[in-house]
Amino acid sequence: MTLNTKTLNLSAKEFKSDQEVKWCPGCGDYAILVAVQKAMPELGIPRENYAVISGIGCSSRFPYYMNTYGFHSIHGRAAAIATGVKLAKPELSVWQITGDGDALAIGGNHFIHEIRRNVDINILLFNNEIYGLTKGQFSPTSKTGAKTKTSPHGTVERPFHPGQLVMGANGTFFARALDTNIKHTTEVMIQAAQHKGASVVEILQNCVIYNDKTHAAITDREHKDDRQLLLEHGKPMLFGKKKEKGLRLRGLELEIVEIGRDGVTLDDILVHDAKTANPALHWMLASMEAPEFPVAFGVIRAYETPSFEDNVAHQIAEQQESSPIRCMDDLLFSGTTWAVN
Amino acid sequence: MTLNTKTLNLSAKEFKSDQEVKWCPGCGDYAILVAVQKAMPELGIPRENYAVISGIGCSSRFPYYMNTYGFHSIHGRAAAIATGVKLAKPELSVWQITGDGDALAIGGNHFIHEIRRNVDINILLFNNEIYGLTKGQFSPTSKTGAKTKTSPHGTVERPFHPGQLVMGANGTFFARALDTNIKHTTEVMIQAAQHKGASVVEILQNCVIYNDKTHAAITDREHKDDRQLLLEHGKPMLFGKKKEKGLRLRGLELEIVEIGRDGVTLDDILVHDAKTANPALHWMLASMEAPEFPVAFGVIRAYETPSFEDNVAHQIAEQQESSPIRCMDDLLFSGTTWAVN
Amino acid sequence: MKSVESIELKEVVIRFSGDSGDGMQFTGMQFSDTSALEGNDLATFPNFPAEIRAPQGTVDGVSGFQLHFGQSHIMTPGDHADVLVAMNPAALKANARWVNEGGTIIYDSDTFNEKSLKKAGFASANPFKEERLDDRNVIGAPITSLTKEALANSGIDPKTALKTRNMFALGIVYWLFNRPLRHSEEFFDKTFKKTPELAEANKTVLKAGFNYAETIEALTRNYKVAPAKIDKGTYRNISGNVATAWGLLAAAEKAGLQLFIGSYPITPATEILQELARHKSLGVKAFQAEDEIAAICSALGASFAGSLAVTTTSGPGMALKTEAIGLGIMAELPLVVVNVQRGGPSTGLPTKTEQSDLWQALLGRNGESPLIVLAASTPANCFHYAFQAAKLSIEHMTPVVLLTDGFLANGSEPWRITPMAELPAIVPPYAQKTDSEYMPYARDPETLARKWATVGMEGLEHRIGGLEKQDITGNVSYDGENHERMIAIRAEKVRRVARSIPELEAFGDPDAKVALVGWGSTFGHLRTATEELNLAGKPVAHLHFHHLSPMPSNTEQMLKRFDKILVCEINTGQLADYLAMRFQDVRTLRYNKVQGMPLTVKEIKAQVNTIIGG
Amino acid sequence: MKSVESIELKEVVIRFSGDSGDGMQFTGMQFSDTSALEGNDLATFPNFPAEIRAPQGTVDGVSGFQLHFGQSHIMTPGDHADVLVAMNPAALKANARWVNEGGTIIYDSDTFNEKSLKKAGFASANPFKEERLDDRNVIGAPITSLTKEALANSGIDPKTALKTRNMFALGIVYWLFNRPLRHSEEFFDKTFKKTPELAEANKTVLKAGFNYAETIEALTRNYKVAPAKIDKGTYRNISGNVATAWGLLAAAEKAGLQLFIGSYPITPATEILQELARHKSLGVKAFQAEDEIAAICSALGASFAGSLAVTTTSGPGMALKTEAIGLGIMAELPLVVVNVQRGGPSTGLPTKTEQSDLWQALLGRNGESPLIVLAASTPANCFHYAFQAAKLSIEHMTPVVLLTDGFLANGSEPWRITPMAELPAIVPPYAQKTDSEYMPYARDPETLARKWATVGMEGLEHRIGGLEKQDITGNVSYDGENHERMIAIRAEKVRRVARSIPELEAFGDPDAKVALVGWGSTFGHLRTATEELNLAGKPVAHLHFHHLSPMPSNTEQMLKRFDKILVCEINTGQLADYLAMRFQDVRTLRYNKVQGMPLTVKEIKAQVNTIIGG
Ligand SMILES: Cc1ncc(C[n+]2csc(CCOP(=O)(O)OP(=O)(O)O)c2C)c(N)n1
Ligand SMILES: Cc1ncc(C[n+]2csc(CCOP(=O)(O)OP(=O)(O)O)c2C)c(N)n1
Ligand code: SF4
Ligand code: SF4
Ligand SMILES: [Mg+2]
Ligand SMILES: [Mg+2]
Repeated sequence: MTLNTKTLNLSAKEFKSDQEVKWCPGCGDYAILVAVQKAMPELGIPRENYAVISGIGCSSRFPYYMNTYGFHSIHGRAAAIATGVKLAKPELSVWQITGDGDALAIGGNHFIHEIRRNVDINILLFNNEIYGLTKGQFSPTSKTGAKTKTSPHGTVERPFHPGQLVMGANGTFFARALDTNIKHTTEVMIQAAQHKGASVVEILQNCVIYNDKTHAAITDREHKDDRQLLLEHGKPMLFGKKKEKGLRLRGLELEIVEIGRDGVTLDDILVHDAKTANPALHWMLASMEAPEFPVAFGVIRAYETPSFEDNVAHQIAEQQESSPIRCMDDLLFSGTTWAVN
Repeated sequence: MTLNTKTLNLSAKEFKSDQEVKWCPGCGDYAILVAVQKAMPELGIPRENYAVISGIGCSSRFPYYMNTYGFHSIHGRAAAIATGVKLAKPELSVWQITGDGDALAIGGNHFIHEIRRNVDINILLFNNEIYGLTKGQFSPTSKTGAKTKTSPHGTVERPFHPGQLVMGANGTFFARALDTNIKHTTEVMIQAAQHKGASVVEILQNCVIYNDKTHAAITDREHKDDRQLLLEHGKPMLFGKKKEKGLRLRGLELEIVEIGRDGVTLDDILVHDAKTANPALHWMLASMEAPEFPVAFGVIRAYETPSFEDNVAHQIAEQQESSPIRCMDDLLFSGTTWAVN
Repeated sequence: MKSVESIELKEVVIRFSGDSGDGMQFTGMQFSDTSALEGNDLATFPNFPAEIRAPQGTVDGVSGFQLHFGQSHIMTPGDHADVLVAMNPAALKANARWVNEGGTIIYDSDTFNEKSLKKAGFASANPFKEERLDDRNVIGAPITSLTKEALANSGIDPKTALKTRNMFALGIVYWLFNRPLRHSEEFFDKTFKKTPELAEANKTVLKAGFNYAETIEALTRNYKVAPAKIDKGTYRNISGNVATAWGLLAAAEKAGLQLFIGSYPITPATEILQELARHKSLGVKAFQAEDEIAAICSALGASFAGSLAVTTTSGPGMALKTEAIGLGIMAELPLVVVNVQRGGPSTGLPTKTEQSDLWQALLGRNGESPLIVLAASTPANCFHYAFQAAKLSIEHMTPVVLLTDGFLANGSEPWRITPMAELPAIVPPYAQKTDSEYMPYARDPETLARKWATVGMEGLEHRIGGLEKQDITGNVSYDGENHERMIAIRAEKVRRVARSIPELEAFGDPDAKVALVGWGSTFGHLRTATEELNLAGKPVAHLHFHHLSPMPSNTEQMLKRFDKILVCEINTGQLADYLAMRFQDVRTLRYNKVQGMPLTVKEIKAQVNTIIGG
Repeated sequence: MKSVESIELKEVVIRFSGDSGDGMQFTGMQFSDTSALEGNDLATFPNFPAEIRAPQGTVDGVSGFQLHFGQSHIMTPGDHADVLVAMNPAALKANARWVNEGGTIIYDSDTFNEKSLKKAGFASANPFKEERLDDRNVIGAPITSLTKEALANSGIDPKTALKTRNMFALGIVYWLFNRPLRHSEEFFDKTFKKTPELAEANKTVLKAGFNYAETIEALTRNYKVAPAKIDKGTYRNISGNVATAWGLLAAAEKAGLQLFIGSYPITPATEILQELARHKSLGVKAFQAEDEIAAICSALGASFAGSLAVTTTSGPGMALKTEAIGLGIMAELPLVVVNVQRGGPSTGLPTKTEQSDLWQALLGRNGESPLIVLAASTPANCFHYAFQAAKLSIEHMTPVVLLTDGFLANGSEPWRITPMAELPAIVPPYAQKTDSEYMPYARDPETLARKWATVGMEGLEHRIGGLEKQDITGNVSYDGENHERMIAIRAEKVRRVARSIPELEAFGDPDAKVALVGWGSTFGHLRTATEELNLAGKPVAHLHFHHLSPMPSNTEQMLKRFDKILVCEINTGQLADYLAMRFQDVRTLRYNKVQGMPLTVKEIKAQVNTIIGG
């Protein structure tokens, strides 16, 4: 999908609804809202063609704040509703807003199936590693050991890694962003929207009330340069304060090297190819965890393959070309019939 | 978990129930039933400690034919029920019988969550790439283009690869077996049972009625040696009529080489390590498809890490050691109370 | 050629029965089509086992197809069979008690050997005696061996040859009822265009069966069933599931909407999805979802985007959809939910019919969540009620549940095709862009339906959802008084549908003081019983509910006309309870049978007779 | 120190209100605990917004905690407040209409500035006039600034300091009702053991508030509420959700079973799971599942394996569980399903109370699927009914639905602790290995419960499932007559529970011809209204249903004793409809309010008075 940037001259303001935003002061959701409101006008899509579909959760209140068509549905089902919207009208730009609980606990099945089918939906997964709206229970992305209202002695569950799950479901697009980095998040969202297929953007989001600083190991000032790797297609995988560090492949493992040390040069550093079909390296990149590794941000995987709703539309068009049944009366009187006079 | 093989001197016969088996003549399910009935007595577990839990589908009739505890439940929910059984009584040997529809369509969410949690359940996934019981609709594993009752013009969906989904869900065990190869299937099942955690065994199963020969490209006489790779931990990955072919890694791709050709020797061939934590190679092995590659059979991944029900039990034991609340009366009279006289 | 007496009959019930693999459904459909083309009215009822192909030769594996055809209006597939075709001992065993006294049993004598008899559960070598069928007209024909013989020189392989056994049986029955072979022969020619040898084989065996019947002495007479007097028009045979699918297609075309079905396979509803998946040329989007929840949710999404949205299922799937139905009620979006009922609870008896999901449809949701509930009553009128469900859903902006059941779904009957021009208009209440802001929850004063702004309509952007809505604006509102008002509005909106639906009518004796009352698929049996009772001079009337929520506005008044009301249902009395709750002054008697099978006319009549003293 | 008059009051209602972040729930609980320890009876009612922390200063973000305490038996948290504490203008706005005439309003004058007033939706600078609260006793205190001042030299950072504002308000109220500070002080010492500076800060501010009240002239008198005369015993405050959790724990211990809860968080049921997750030392397995379906299914699995299995949820989650409940009914396994009702339909009003899931509990499933339905009536008796639900479920081998609601769940009251020794035995009907084969569906002749063979019991291996079961053997059966028999047995099994449950009792005037009828959480209000009406000489009685399926065996007979029956519910009349359906001779009047809030005693009395002429 190539989009005419800005032909409509819309601005972020026009994407703000008249409803008061009701998240807790300091919630990461605010910044994400800003990013979406900045990204949408860039896409050259008329406002009425946006459908913002959410489930239930703090994050899922999102549609109310967007001056587009919106559906705040039921817990876990945003993916299925969004699939229906997109199938029904492929010309729409469909955005799914979902939390780690909404998408990966109750909504896990719809999530993996929309990815498998490659429905062209932009899936913004607000990952705060907690159930916010119900006041602080662990979620499928909570770290093992997390003490929450339902795990007073620490969880004993192993978390999902959203990126791995996306690839396990045969996914074509996965990106990661950080709530506070509005500019980068906006860029990633535009790329997600431009990808034809199910685009999952995991946004690390801070819940100030029930899981404050869960991403701090990655985001705190002191470490962030060493613990965030901003990926760009076609660019070497460099990070560190002076971009002095990089990633190299050793066998089937990634390793961190420093340019200039042990004879390492820029040429040794892996160059990011988001578009390759082979998910092996995407998997490794998506799986990196701090503090051992930097956490990868940006578009990790963006493999193009036909989208579901296009395939469906295509097949219908084919049948409409070839089938003699062109209207209901054709069907009603087709096959074996007999007249009574 | 190490099991005393055969200490109980049970035989396959004792695992047969008195109910008449009602699958279609020629259905692959028969052979799988035999394999399970052969595997169970090998495990040294008393019969009453087996729980066989299924959902709904042809395959899910399985428990009726086993002379163990059995629960033929509702569509898609076997994983959740099995999780409850195992959590409640960790000493049981819990077997989940499920179809590609039951596990991956309606039951997809429970499936990925039992894997994520690593509940010690032996999950036998009968993959016939079709909904058998409802008479022939495509399933999430049906090949793109498959013509079925609900896809008269061919499906336009991209299938799941069960092995990929297992790894995407942070899975610890994945194996593949073939219905007709009873001996090998039996061995694989024993290994699955001995793995402490969620063990998924994908069994390629033939549905003679609605999807006959869907696995024929792999199983037919002519090609089977070239299209089946039997993996064994610690052994080189060889296949072909005379085991003359093998797999080698080139970068992040597998390639087929022939021993003796182009200077290739046995030493060049990859040696299977099912036990490593890194799923990269397991992923590649599980993803191989015929005719380009041989399809991998046997235990592809068997990474040991503590199981969910053990962790849960452990945490309870810890609390029972340390908490002053040891019975209900302790709790009832704990905290702020006051007496009225 | 022997000389035969040809006796004129008014109506006949035939039951074909055999193993699941014996092709009995196909055989039955061939006979139906031929009879329909010869001008009979008819009704059919297939009865499957729950297993795909249960062990051959066992009673559990028997598949049956019953068919009732005649000179007059046929409303049921018949209680008991005048003719039973039994392809093996198990088929006899399973159906023995369904053969009328004086009826005929045609069986494949080749299959009645010791082993098979034992497998079927017979204790002796004389199954007919064992089942007390001695007084029936029992005709053994060596169907298997004669089929083989007929194809001996055809070049057809033995396995395929054997598969045509059913055509030998059909040939016998064709002879018995003086039917031409022509229609079936044409069918084979058309179907096996690319394998003419198969067409020939089937035709040969059919003919062989026919000739055999003509030849043997056992069959000394045959029967004629004259054409029925039926309304003018073009007819076709149609099953309930196909009729449902087509009614939805027709509604979409009338409303100028794309039809979207989100569904997940489940017996006995699957064929609706399958049928719609075939008609992509009509622009249908048929989405097989990953489960029932995704199915209904995708439909809600499609509705939001402006499609006529449908989801189809059966009881257990309906249970899974109830949360999302609540969302549809709150969002006030059009949505048709079809529940093809089957035996419950839980997985229950998946291939059997039942009417036990009425309560679930009416009240099976959290919160105060009224919606429209309709029930079709015959295979063919599934078309009409599916159309109607869509029309009401769109025009009143609320989910509608359409109930059918396994009996309607698989049963079939001739249907006078309603051309599109004869169907009423469906007018979606689209919102219009005006100078004032679009108020998503402003309503039509007459219907209380809100206006529909579908995604993509410029200037009508708005947000909906499952939280309580503020009256008119549709914003989220936690205000208690608004909540109470909205609950009342949603209920009143559904109640007002009664303004546009037909009144309840009494059929039968105008002076009747006794009424038979029913809903759904018991229609044909109750109507036939009423007709027969009236003919016997019994003053009985029949009231049938197609609309269950809201009920027709004259319901109470109509019920009060009768001294005795017998509510007949294939459940433990759900409609009867519902009537008791709605109309406390109305007392009802009940007749309930929950055996996975339709009621019989005979037992209904017996019940009425005990009431009125028969 | 000023000289104050101390007036003796019988009962008082206080409402604390402020922003979600102002700690009003905590403040209310402190006052409750102190009052309880001082010997009052009491009832509390927290009222949350749906947002975690809606924008500060808006009406939507107001959180309230109402508390009713007195010298006599207190059964409701009170209709209107005698004292309102408003931490900001929004709190005043939200609660204005809930202040009694002649009541007192204490507000933080620091927050009543132009900006905040506007944010709260006031049009003028005089909010009290605007809300016509002029006749109330309005006391502005500069709570914020005095709090800051009190901690000025404490070394506490300003942000933390500000968080103790609520303690200043509490101090004022403690003075007003002559409460000692001791209990709260002890609480702080205990809670902040590791941060004594926090304990000190809270204590300082509390004391400051108390002293402030004692000092200012505005408060010229304070009040005494003497201890209530209550039954001997050891007491504790308990909320409905905690009581439910503990009742289940108690049942497990009594039955000698491991407690297993499979649950998925949902307001207002989440605390039950949270509470149980805390008590691992009692061997509870508390499993937070991936969704409601997994939750109930894991519980069914645990039940099969011999645990006391429980799942807890609220309306939308209940909708998702209905298919699996059907499986529980078919499998005849013990299972307790708790539905903490909230405002519906769909997501509805998640933090508000409602009684609109009664139909869902009774009939919201596919097929004929009766089960046991109970409803608790007060926060504390959730303990008893949770215990009872478990007992009936185990002893009758069938799922039980226990209904509570948001009002009970979050509300609390003092509870005379029932020691374990006082609770009845629970005897699981275990199967025994005998010489003859175990028949999974053979039954106890008295209860019709089947015997429970749990996985791991040697020699009792068997298979269960959702397909219809053959009577006695439990094998799969597609036989129609067996199906009908099993439907009847399952229904009769549930009906027979009526043999062991208490009869319906009439409370109040023994000669009453008018009855107030209710179920669930309206108990306290209806009972109080009845008492007050009786005191006023009105011949009214109160009937309350704790058992909704089956109903007590004397129900019809009892209802028939009255000329007029007023069924009061927080829904549109579900119990009234159910009674109409069950007892066609019984006519009822209805009083329904569905505003997300409890009924008030005042409005109930008004209703009764219009009926009997008051
Ligand atoms: C069917 C159903 N089950 C449970 C809930 C309760 N619920 C609402 S949101 C939520 C989880 C929210 O977590 P997440 O999706 O991570 O969103 P967040 O609030 O963290 O943004 C839960 C359990 C519900 N509303 N509906
Ligand atoms: C809730 C529910 N939805 C749908 C069905 C219908 N159904 C039964 S089995 C099945 C699919 C079976 O496919 P699979 O799991 O692959 O098993 P197989 O029959 O192929 O062994 C479906 C859709 C059902 N029984 N319950
Ligand atoms: S609870 Fe957490 S996620 Fe929810 S609005 Fe508040 S800060 Fe944001
Ligand atoms: S339909 Fe297919 S899967 Fe089912 S029993 Fe028959 S052959 Fe096996
Ligand atoms: Mg979250
Ligand atoms: Mg399958």
